[in-house]
Amino acid sequence: MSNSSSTPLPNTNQAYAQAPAVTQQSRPIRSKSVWVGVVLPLACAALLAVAQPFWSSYLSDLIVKIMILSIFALSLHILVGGAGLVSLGHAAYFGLGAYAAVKAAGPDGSNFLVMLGAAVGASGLYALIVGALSLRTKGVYFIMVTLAFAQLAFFVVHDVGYFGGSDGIYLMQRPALGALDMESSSTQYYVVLAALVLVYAFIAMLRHSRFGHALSGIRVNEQRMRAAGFATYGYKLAGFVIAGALAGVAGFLLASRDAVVNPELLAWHHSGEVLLMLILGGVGSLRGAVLGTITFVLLKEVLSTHAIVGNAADHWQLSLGVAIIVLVALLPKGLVGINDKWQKKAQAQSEKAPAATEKGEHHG
Amino acid sequence: MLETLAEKPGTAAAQAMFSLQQIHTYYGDSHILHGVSLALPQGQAVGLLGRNGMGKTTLIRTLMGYVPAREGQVFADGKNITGAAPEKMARLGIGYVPEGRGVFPNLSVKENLLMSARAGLDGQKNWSYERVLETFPRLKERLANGGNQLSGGEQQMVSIGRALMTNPRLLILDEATEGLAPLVVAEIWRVIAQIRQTGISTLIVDRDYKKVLAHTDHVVVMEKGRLALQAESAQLQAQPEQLSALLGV
Amino acid sequence: MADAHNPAAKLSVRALTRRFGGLVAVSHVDIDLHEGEVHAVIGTNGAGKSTLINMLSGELAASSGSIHLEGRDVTQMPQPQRARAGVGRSYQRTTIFPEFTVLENCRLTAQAQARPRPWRIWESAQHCDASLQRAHAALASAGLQHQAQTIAGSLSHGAKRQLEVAMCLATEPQVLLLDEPLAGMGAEETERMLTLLQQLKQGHAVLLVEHDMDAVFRIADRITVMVNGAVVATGTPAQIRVDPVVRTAYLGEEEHA
Amino acid sequence: QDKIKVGFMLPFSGTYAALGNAIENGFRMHVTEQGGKLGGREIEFFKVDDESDPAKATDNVNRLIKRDKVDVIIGTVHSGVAMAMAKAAKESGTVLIVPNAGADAVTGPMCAPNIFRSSFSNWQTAYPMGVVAAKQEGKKNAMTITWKYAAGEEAVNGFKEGFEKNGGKVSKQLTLPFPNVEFQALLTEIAAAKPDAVFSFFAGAGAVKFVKDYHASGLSKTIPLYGPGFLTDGTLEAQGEAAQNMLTTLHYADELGTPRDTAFRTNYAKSFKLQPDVYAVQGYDAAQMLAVGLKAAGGDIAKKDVFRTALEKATIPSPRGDFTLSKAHNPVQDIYLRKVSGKENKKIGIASKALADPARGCRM
Amino acid sequence: MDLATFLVQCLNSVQYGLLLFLLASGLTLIFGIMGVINLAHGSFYMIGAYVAFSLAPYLGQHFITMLLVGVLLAVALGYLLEWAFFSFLYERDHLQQVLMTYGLILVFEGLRAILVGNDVHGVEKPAWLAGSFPLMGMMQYPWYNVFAAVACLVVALLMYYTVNRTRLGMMIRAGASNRDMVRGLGINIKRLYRIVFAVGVALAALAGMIAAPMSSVYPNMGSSVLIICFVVVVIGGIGSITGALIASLLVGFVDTFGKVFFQELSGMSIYLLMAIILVWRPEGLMGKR
Ligand SMILES: Nc1ncnc2c1ncn2[C@@H]1O[C@H](COP(=O)(O)OP(=O)(O)OP(=O)(O)O)[C@@H](O)[C@H]1O
Ligand SMILES: Nc1ncnc2c1ncn2[C@@H]1O[C@H](COP(=O)(O)OP(=O)(O)OP(=O)(O)O)[C@@H](O)[C@H]1O
Ligand SMILES: [Mg+2]
Ligand SMILES: [Mg+2]
Repeated sequence: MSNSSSTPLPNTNQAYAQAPAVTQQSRPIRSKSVWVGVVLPLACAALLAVAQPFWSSYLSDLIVKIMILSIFALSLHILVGGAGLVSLGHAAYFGLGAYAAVKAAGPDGSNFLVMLGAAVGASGLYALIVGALSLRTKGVYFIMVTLAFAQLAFFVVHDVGYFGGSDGIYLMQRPALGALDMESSSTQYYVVLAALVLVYAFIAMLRHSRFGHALSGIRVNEQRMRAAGFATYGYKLAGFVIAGALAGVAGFLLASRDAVVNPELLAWHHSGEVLLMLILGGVGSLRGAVLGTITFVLLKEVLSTHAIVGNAADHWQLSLGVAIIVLVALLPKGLVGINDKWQKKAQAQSEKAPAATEKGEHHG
Repeated sequence: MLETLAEKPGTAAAQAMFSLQQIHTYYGDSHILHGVSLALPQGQAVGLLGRNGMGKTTLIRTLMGYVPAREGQVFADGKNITGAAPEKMARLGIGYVPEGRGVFPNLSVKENLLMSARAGLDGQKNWSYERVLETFPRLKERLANGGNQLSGGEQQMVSIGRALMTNPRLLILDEATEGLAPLVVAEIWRVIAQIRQTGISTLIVDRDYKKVLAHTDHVVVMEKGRLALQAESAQLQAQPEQLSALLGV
Repeated sequence: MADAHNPAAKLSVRALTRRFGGLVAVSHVDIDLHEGEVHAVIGTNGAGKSTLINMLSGELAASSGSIHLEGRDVTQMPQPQRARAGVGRSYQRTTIFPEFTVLENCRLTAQAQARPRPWRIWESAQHCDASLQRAHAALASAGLQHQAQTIAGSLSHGAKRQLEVAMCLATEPQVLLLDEPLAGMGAEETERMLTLLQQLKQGHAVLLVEHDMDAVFRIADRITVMVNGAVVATGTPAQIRVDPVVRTAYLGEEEHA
Repeated sequence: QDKIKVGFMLPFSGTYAALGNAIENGFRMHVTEQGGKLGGREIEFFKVDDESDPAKATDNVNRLIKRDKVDVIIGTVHSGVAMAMAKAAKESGTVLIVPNAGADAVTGPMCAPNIFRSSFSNWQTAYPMGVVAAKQEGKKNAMTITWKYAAGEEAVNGFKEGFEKNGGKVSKQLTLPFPNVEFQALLTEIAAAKPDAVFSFFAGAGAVKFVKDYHASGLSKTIPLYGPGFLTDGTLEAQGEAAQNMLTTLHYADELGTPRDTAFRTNYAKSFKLQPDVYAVQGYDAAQMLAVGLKAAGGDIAKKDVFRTALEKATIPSPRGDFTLSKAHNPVQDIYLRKVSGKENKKIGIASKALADPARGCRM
Repeated sequence: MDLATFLVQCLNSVQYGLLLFLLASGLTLIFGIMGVINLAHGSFYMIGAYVAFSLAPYLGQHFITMLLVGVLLAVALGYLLEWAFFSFLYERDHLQQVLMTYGLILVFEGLRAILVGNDVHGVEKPAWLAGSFPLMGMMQYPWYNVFAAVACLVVALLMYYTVNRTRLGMMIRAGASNRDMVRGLGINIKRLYRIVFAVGVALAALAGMIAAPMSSVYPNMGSSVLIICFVVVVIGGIGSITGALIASLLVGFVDTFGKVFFQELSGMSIYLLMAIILVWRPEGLMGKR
């Protein structure tokens, strides 16, 4: 039996938890209504698709960035929200994906599929190796081992000449597949949007599958899962590899958007940042991951824009920090928590005044 | 006889060491305790019986201040202390042995015991480290084991010993004999009797109602968050039919 | 004691030993669990009963000795595999999924055994009939069907203990290793559990660790008594009741005779 | 006529924030001196904090290019960021003036008609030190020490080229990972190897600590420490005693004594209550370069060719002394030999006259 | 490498290791024992250094007094911070602490830029520690480094004693595993933790003050320190002070000799060390199994 108490993260071993078990962090498995789970995300995606021609190129660019980071955050969500495995090295898979894509590209005419394949393959493979080793550990130790392996990858990319050193390498030609040419920014937009929709759908499906439920079980109480007959190591490793490979997809998209990669992509503070986005959104749901990403990116964007906040933009760090602290203080369950609160309130109201059933449909 | 336990403030109940008045407790939206009143007078042993899920633990947790009562008051020595935090309650002389023991896994047995050592409210130090070990000789052999390296029964002993180390005037035992071997259970009842003799009050929750009746002055039976029956233990021992209906035995 | 494993037994254990540093928690224990029998293991606190169960279920590695399941050596088999081979256990300390509903707790453990394989990720877990059926059946046996949709963490202590057993039942094991299933249960639930055990022993081998002597003597077909890691006596309830060693070491001079 | 939009993409937070501020100050000072106009056009400023993070460089530069639609970008300090900026600038055609980042590649393989540099190349500041060390100081055997990253390696290679061409020999090249500042182990190596001289490239806090540690270890008594000027620029207050009498080479020095420089320094000190440094000069000159180009193009920055040819032909009257631009758009400038005296880097001679970067790999 | 050089390198390793322990000691308290994931630890270190820089003009020659004043200020700051930002977080998901401390880092950096600017500063060593003693040929070793190492050992001993031998230490550790139970035993856990947190902050600040004359005082100086502190605490085994001390020395050796022998990839040496140790012993060197 491991000692859960001295490892503050995550709270997997319930053996000694006899304090009130239902706390604010509890996340029962429950099926969301079709409305919130399926229709809303699809509607958002459709809206994004239709609106593209009206965005300015800057906005379109910003949205592409948010979407790529969302894919990145979603991939991490498989681990953090799904299996309770907090990885502080996820940027490594993102960065390796980007590097692999660039390395797989020919000097002229880069094949979209080859690059994508290389990205997924490289990050998936590295995730397999890292996962196999790091899943022996738990809690904070797991966090730190994933960090250690990410740092290893960082230094390899940074110090080995083949990867172009600290200044990184360029992609001479953005990937293309027939008419699908990533040189065009609207193609970029739609490709990334499609990828986001697919990844979101895939992870949602994963969560509702027996595999996903097994991961949740492992998150809550791995000991019991093993006693019931789940080879938990295999489940976790599979989750780890999937998460790594999807991060590779995000990395590939980033590389084909920026056409330049550098070691900083793998840096630990990017692993930290994506984790923060997740926590900000609330680790309980996929919407949280996307919501957190949007909020984080927009907050920073807004707070550092002179046109909006004037000279306060010079001190965007300060204001972003304050904003984060306020959000943490007010939102114990992250941003999705607001939505839940509203829903509850609306429910309570509709219960009190049964006549006003129409009003019940409040969504954040 | 019922009146001795649940009275209006200002009368005997207010004089009691600890008392609860018309307590309503909720977990989130679910209403668990419905207007419970209970007095724990000095030097008395009170038994709390009831089937699973009737609110015994909740009542104790409310008294201890872990769960706030939404309505009602808590008194200590006649003073209204509603809303006092657990540490305050403990300082007022309650030794708490929770359901499920709550042994600190990362502390050794010795540390588990020593960490709570303290003189009682009136300065008495009846319970010392040595005396606890004498009471539970099994622990002597396990002093260096971490709390998570103990058998279930050993943990129970640590939990009781730790509560005694605070030299309480009221000892709350929530299923303290759960998981203990018969010999040890007998020993614990013996200790309880001994404690009772030294004038420490006890509030005992235990599934062995016969033993509870034998070791208490009063018994309170809970049903769905209400007090269904209050009586003197001796009387119930003589006429157990009332109990059988409530406990399903 | 014989060194050979008993081929007729569902689970047969020989010379099983476990050390924690200098402490021998379980020392050369031989036990045979037969189908149709409730085999109780009683003993002082810290005698090594839970450690024994931990080794039988594969949670702890044995320091030495061997375990055979239906004639097969499973001493080295990892816990999950052993569970799927039919060894189910419950925990002395409640080990549930407090965040999930009671039903989901059982469904999840049932899923470990259910066929179509988990990589069919397009299938919804909540509609997995095979595991749902088992879960409902287990809840009914344990008397929790009314609380199927309650969040497990908000159950009372006694109900959690019921759930603990239900989760073990949901995996439909051949061999049941129950670590103090009656602890914390009220009189009624105890009664139900005993009836359930009576039924279960048809077709199952049951190992019951329990301190409730009334229950043990009522239901056990065979009793093993452990003290300080070693078996001091094995026999029928009648034999154990009068065994002088057992009386002094464990039962005490109470009215169990 | 609209204002000319100038976008600063500089580090305003983090380790290099002081440099970013100095560059901005220098630039603004020149604009103010010209009455708020360059080439007859009013100037409007935009700012983006690049955080010295290359992974965010593409997004940050796109904020200026796509959101603010700037005509000119001024940036940045960090080489990796500058490389990503160069890529984006090349693609969008926006004029980029690099006011610091010395990556050889910016005016090497990455050179482009719309990319200019007002500062230096890493090679350029180190090569003369090699020449001086071998010829003037008569050193035969040197060791180098730097962080393992592109800028450090380029500088060290520049030194080596100059040193070995003139009869010296670099016996060992020590590196340590960026931004590690535990030098003790490598200082011990130096003490054991006993070279005639040590050349090192560090900047900012690393430079402070290295110079201090070198001094504290007693090595400075017997083995002189050389470096490009960054080793002692803007850090003398913090280095104090330890830096005294050190020789460095750079395209600028405190108190050059020319009327132009004196005027610059007084004006700067008056405007910002700060002593100017080389970064301020580079910012100032970036503004001068922009002015020259704009003037030739009649204020119309869209006339890219005019703008470019004007700059290629111009002589910039910099506080550091006149300089011209090479084919690859890097300054052709005098490199001074400087000696630390008190809190100043005093010019004691010219290490190399009108030195041009070899611009290896530039095809334009 | 000859023997003399080797010995000096060993000395370097030990000295760096001890300094690391000093840096990590505060984190061992706040993170290792209290269980709060504190990313802002590096910021406290930075604050310490800036405090030293600000106090130096007044107290520069009364170095010990300066340290004391700084520590007191830091305790006050820590006490306040815990009250304002952490007291309500214990009941929540641990991940929320990560977010909170990240916010604090940004705030501290922002305030630092406004209050003291972005320049690199130096702090003079006190005169009585400014000298050095000779070592291996032309090399010298500063007395100040010896002072820092001794300070570290003192802190290590004090901490070890307090946490492992006193009742206060037992309460702190108990609180990390089950707050509610500790309260039920009559211990005011809120106040206790506020004090422990404050002491942790003070230790970080003390490390910053002691390090300031050796390195320098500069923006973001905390962030590079942060990770290595976590590495030390985790390699040692969370909650173990002895472990942290051993881990510090180990990291000191690996870093030093990594730089000497494997220059090309020395950046990854300590991470490789951490990966190997944790794969070998998943709970750290001295972690409880
Ligand atoms: N944390 C909680 N959240 C919500 N409901 C709870 C929580 N804890 C207990 N309950 C509910 O409160 C009721 C009373 O529980 P309590 O634990 O007080 O019962 P009990 O009498 O102590 O039972 P037992 O004998 O099983 O320990 C039960 O119905 C239980 O489901
Ligand atoms: N991880 C461990 N490390 C060291 N000692 C342990 C460990 N786990 C258990 N022990 C010791 O082994 C002995 C047997 O423990 P076990 O839990 O098997 O007892 P048990 O018979 O189940 O007792 P109970 O009836 O009280 O539950 C105990 O003395 C206990 O202290
Ligand atoms: Mg209870
Ligand atoms: Mg047991």
